Amino acid sequence: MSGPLTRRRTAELPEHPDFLWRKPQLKKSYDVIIIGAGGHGLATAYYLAKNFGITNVAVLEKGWLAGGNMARNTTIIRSNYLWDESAGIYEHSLKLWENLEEEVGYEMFFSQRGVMTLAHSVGDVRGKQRNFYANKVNSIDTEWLTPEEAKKVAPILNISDTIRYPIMGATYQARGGIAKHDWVAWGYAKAADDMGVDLIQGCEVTGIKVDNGKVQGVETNLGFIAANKVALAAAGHTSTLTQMAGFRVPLQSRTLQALVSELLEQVLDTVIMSGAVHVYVSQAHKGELVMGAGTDAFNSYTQRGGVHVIEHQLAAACELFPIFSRAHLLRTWGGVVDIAPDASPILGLTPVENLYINSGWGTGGFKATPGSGWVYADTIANNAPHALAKNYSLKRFTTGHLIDEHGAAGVAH
Amino acid sequence: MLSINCPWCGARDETEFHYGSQAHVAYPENPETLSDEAWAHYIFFRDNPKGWFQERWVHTAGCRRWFNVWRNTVSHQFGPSYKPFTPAPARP
Amino acid sequence: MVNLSQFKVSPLKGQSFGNLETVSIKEIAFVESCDLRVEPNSPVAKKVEKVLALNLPQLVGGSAKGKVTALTLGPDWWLLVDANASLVEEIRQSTMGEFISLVDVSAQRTCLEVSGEFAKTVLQHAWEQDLDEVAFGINACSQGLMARCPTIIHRTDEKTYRLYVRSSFAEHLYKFLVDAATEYVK
Amino acid sequence: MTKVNFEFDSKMYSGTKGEPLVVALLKNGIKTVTDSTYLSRPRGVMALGAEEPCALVQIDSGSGEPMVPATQVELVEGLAARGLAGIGDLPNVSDDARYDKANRHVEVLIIGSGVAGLKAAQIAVSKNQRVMLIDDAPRVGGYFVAKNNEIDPELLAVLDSPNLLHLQRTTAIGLYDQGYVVAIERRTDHLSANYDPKVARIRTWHIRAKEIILATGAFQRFLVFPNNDRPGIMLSHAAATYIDKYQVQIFKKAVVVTVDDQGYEDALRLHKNSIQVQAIVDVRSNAVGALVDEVKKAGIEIIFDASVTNTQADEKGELAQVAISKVDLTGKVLSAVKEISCDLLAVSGGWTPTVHLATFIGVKPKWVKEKAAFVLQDLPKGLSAVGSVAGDLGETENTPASFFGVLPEGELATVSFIDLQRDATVRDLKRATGAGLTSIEHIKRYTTIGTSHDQGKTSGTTTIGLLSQLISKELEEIGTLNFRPPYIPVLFSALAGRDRGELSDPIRTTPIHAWHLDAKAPFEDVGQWKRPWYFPQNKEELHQAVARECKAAREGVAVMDASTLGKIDIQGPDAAEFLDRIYTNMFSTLKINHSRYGLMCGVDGMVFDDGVTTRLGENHFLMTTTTGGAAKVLDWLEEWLQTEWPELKVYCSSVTEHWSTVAIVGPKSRALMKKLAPDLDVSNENFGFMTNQYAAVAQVPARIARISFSGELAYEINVEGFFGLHIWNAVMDAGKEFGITPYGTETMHVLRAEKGFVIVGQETDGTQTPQDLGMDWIVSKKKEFIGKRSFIRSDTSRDGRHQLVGLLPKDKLKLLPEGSYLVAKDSKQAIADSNHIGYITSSYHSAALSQTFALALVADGRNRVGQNAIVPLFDEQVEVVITEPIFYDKENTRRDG
Repeated sequence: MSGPLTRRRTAELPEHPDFLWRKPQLKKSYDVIIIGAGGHGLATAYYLAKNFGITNVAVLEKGWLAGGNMARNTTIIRSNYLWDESAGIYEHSLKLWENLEEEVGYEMFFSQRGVMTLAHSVGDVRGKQRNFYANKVNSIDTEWLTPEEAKKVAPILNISDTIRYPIMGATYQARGGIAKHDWVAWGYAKAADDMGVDLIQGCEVTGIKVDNGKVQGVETNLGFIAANKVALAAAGHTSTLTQMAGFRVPLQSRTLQALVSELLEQVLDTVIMSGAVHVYVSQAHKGELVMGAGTDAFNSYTQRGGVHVIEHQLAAACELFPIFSRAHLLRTWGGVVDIAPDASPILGLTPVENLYINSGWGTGGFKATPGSGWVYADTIANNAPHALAKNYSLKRFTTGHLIDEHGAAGVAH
Repeated sequence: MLSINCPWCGARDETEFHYGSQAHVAYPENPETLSDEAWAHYIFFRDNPKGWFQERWVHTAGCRRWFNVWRNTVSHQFGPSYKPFTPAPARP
Repeated sequence: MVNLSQFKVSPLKGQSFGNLETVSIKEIAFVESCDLRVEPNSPVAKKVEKVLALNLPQLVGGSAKGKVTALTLGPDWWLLVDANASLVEEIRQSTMGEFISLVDVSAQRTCLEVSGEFAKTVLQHAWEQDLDEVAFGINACSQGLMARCPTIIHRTDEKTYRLYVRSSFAEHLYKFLVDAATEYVK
Repeated sequence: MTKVNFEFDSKMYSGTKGEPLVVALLKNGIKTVTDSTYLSRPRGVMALGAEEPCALVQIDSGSGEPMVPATQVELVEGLAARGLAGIGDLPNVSDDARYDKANRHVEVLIIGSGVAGLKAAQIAVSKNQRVMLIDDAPRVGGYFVAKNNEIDPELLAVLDSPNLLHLQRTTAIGLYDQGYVVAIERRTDHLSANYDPKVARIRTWHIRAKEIILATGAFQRFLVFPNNDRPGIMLSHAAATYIDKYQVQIFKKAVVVTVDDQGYEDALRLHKNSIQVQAIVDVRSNAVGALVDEVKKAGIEIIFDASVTNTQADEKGELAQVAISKVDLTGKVLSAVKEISCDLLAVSGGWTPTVHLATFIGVKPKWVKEKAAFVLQDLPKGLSAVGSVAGDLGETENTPASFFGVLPEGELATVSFIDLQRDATVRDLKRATGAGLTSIEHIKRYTTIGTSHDQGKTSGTTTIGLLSQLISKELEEIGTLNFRPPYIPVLFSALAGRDRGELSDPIRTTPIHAWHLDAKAPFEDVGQWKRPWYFPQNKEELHQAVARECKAAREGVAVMDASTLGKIDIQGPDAAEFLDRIYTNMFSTLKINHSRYGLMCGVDGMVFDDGVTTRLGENHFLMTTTTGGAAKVLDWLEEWLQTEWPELKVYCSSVTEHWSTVAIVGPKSRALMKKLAPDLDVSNENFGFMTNQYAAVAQVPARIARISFSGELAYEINVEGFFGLHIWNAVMDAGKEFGITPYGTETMHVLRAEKGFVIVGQETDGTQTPQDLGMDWIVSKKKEFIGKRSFIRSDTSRDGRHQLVGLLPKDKLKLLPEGSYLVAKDSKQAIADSNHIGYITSSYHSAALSQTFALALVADGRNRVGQNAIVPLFDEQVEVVITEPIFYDKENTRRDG
């Protein structure tokens, strides 16, 4: 196994650029309207402009730019998913991450500090081993660590075999890591704006106009905007939008919670996930512990979740990392994610011509940002699903060809 | 931590319940006669509204009964709970 | 007849902790109990009530005492505490062929008795539901999760609560309650 | 007044027990508590309570705790603390103090025991309802007491009400839906520097209230101007309290800068304590009234239309002088007035009502200009506010100004602090707006304002206000205060509570567990159950023990504790019909006292659980489920009964723990069974496979079932849970002469895999149909059952799906890793194409086969039987042959003995 990766520890972040984006004049019509200026929407706009020269694009955002899940996630990046389809798109994404800062020209704190996923029982080991071998055959970097090796990567791990759910092994993806969410969104936004994409904040879509099965544009609080093509990129709110266009999607919106501690001296150089005891944690650049909790079990658009989920998670964290027992919980929050029955995304065409869907990323949306944007832009530009998205169609729910990522893959973060 | 009103036991913590998604989705009468699309809609497609929603919960750790309830997915406010196969109360 | 009790071992082996002046936690081993499922108010329910010499309380959370103590766990579900085999057989005989379910669950749960001045206080460390007099008077019962263990609680007098916990969870619940009681036991 | 010794920054000091650490530090002449996080500027105490943005300390005594505001620490003997520059230091030893949780239901919860809270409590208590009153501070009274007032004893008497639970040092950290509040009670730190191992140090209260009354008060705001962060600059109310109430005597000369009448009140308190108040600098144009008159009478100069616009420090970096200029309300500096040397600058920037808890559930506070404050309005049912949080900020004769500071250019902007913890300044704010940002959320993220340990308590309103000054927009257009729980930082261990160590999650055990412990068996976690994994003898490794255990089961007799299997008692006239609908195969044809293996699917047609179900009577069945699936299967059965088929007369009851099951397995099990139950006819003729008999076993009544999960002759002895250990011991005793061998889950897995029996959750992952598992034989064509429709979907019915097969490595000793993948042939090319054909679900050494073997799910597997394939392990390539998924005793000759 390789050792822990070089970290960049800066309590103080470098400064954002002096200029980020224009406040553009809204046009009457666009070639492409993207609904949702989150990470995926912004990345899609960027790749439409960059890869296809399509710049007559508006990204409509009902609130403030990247203020949805992009502002709320735990920023874990990895590609070690179980199924070939997932491996394909997440690995494509990871490869894009690896050059993204340079390409976009914006610091994003992309840090390949490794992602370790713990296994806590014989069955858990079996599942994680399958994941490990699946990654191997898909040429995705992965290592299998014994508990002792895991402790070398993260010395604060409790690998005692007397704890309630002892650590029995771990997978480790050295190329995995974290990035800084706001910086990623702003990087894409600035780059898209530079190429002429209009970023329209405070613009809420209230209707999608469809004539003869073909999309014509969107109704908004700022009036009707015509468009040749409309692309949905509004995680959590997708089903509300598809309803406007007259079709249903098998998505449920759930609250996914996360939390941070106060700033702490560096104790953890890697990302650690444990599905079995519901912990995933990294220590961000400034020093705070960033942890994700589970999704609440019921539909919600409130961006607030149950405190019992947080308590359960902190209890598990104290078990795995005794040193965390004195850390302070500083802030908790929730994001609204949409989840498909197989915990995999829905990306591609829809029953409405020239209307496209990108949704259902559940808890995996952040890490997919570049890959999803790339593939989605391609799908929109060519009006045909990109090769990496062909199995992510809505049709799979009819044929039964599901891509079930919540079974053996364990926690889907 | 929601407090959910079980029609039999009264208000209890969310942790005593399991969620059952949209209410009033009946098992199709003759599944064999359904198209694949219609069957897929029965298995996988559920409403996901912003606002008031008729949904199912089961009081797993208590009386183990399924029931329906109005809940607002934007405010977490609850409307009335009601027993299965009883007429649904009006939207709050 | 073989005396079968010599072969029995209870989940907590009769352990106890604390004292009656502050709080005491002890296992009451081998309480005979039976799950009764029957349509309330039905003719067959009446037959059961006759055998038991009590009216089955209809409201979930109620209890009644006759030849057994009946705890109402659901709208058609009672736990009959102290239901010995011959009594259960008597119900069975009198309801033969009817829609009723009688299931011996004596070993399914074990009984812990928590009593004393701080009994309620200690239990509220583990039990979310309201145990105050206004909500949970003497003879009230309820089913829920106590320290994440499936548990039925029955208040038998002013300062005494009986817990019926799934046997496989008994040791966890006992340890949890002992830990919670530590600062109250003088 | 008890004198105590404490340590600060490695030096010993003394102070008065119970006083805030900041007071003790000030009294010892320590104005600089720490350095700032990024710029290393000296910082002292600014505020009075939880809102303190500067004076952070790390506690090294007792349990130890990083990053606590020194305003919140009560002095005790032996306290050890050090100044902390905003980055906490986690002690690398586990925190052994106790933490617990308590639940409480009340009709009324009042948060805040200031005068408003006490009055609310008085009303609530008089209605004879259950009331709870909690407050953050050590003592009641809030700001009223901080101002050195005495509370009316009649009001205080409310605290003795029997229907009131009153807790100080208890902070509401979260307010959630349906009247739910989580509060943290600090119970021991104020008693001793060392923790009492018996007493819970922090108690987390989970409170359900029908009505919640917020009486949380308000914070005073500071003002922004160059060098506004020096030790010696304090909120006026804090300064007055430390000096007037706590008698801190280290300050001599003060200046007060104010936007409201509070500054005048506090100036008079300083004056009363012999501080020379040299000026009140008031940003307003005029102020009149009794307070102003009194100030004038005291000879204090008032400078209107002005603010402090810079400060100078002494050699220690502490305040030495302030510069005063005329300013306008947009923060523009007009002309210099004068400079005054002083060691205290008391700042009164207006009040911020403590609205946090209400915003947690989505309430949007509204800016009220006449009060210069965000105030709670439109509260949901069950939530109300009293006192200053409701905007009752006291009657003042002059309206406060909506002024938040000066907005200098250049170098001065870089030392005009908005968020003191983050060292975020006016320069940062201006850069943000210059970059095109208009949303307050973007500005916070661009500047990091509001993200430090105080979560914007002091900087929130100020940022919105300064932005309003900067871009000349009304405050309400810019945004409102929006906070997230918890209200104050909370220890992880406090929220973990008692769920740590061995109590972190319930451990489920069988009645035989004690024996397994004595035998030193390693355990396998299956859900919450602890199951013996194997029973090592003489320091055997897993595979050695398993080989021995398997051999015993195949050649002699072995025994296993099968008590964890889920068991559901199913009764009613429609029980058989019900099972026909649930299982893919038929149960209505099952004879009484016979057992049948069944498979159930979800509506999607994928295998969901399996087990053996026994017909105990015409209308009575006993279903077994997988160990991990018991709860979800019972849920599943009841869901269908209650929500789809209410016409079916069936009751289900969980009896998992009621029955303890001991399985005896192997050719010698019949002899052992005979010995254990002398009255039982154990012959195959009278006790056939998949039938049940009742008999006394070791004198205890039992149901014995001829069920085999190993292919061997086997009996499962089912007894009431109480008898489980007795039966196990009896089996071990009686089995001695047959060489009885206990075995665990691993051996069970090997034995079943040799026979090709699947384990749901191992051979399946939620994407297998019964047909995929080669179990077409169990899928009834005659009847409808759950999931049947899904089998004819295009993907589910297509050829070439992954199907269960066996694998035999060419190298008979090579154990294939479970989870590894197969490729058809040329593995390099196959890998390059990502062209795997399947993966291994189970893999074992087989004592019976004298070689290793595996089960796998392989695309079009059944048509590949007989073909070779490769398992690429990257350092080697293992050749295997694909076989039928059954390796041992294909003809089932062994199960009858």
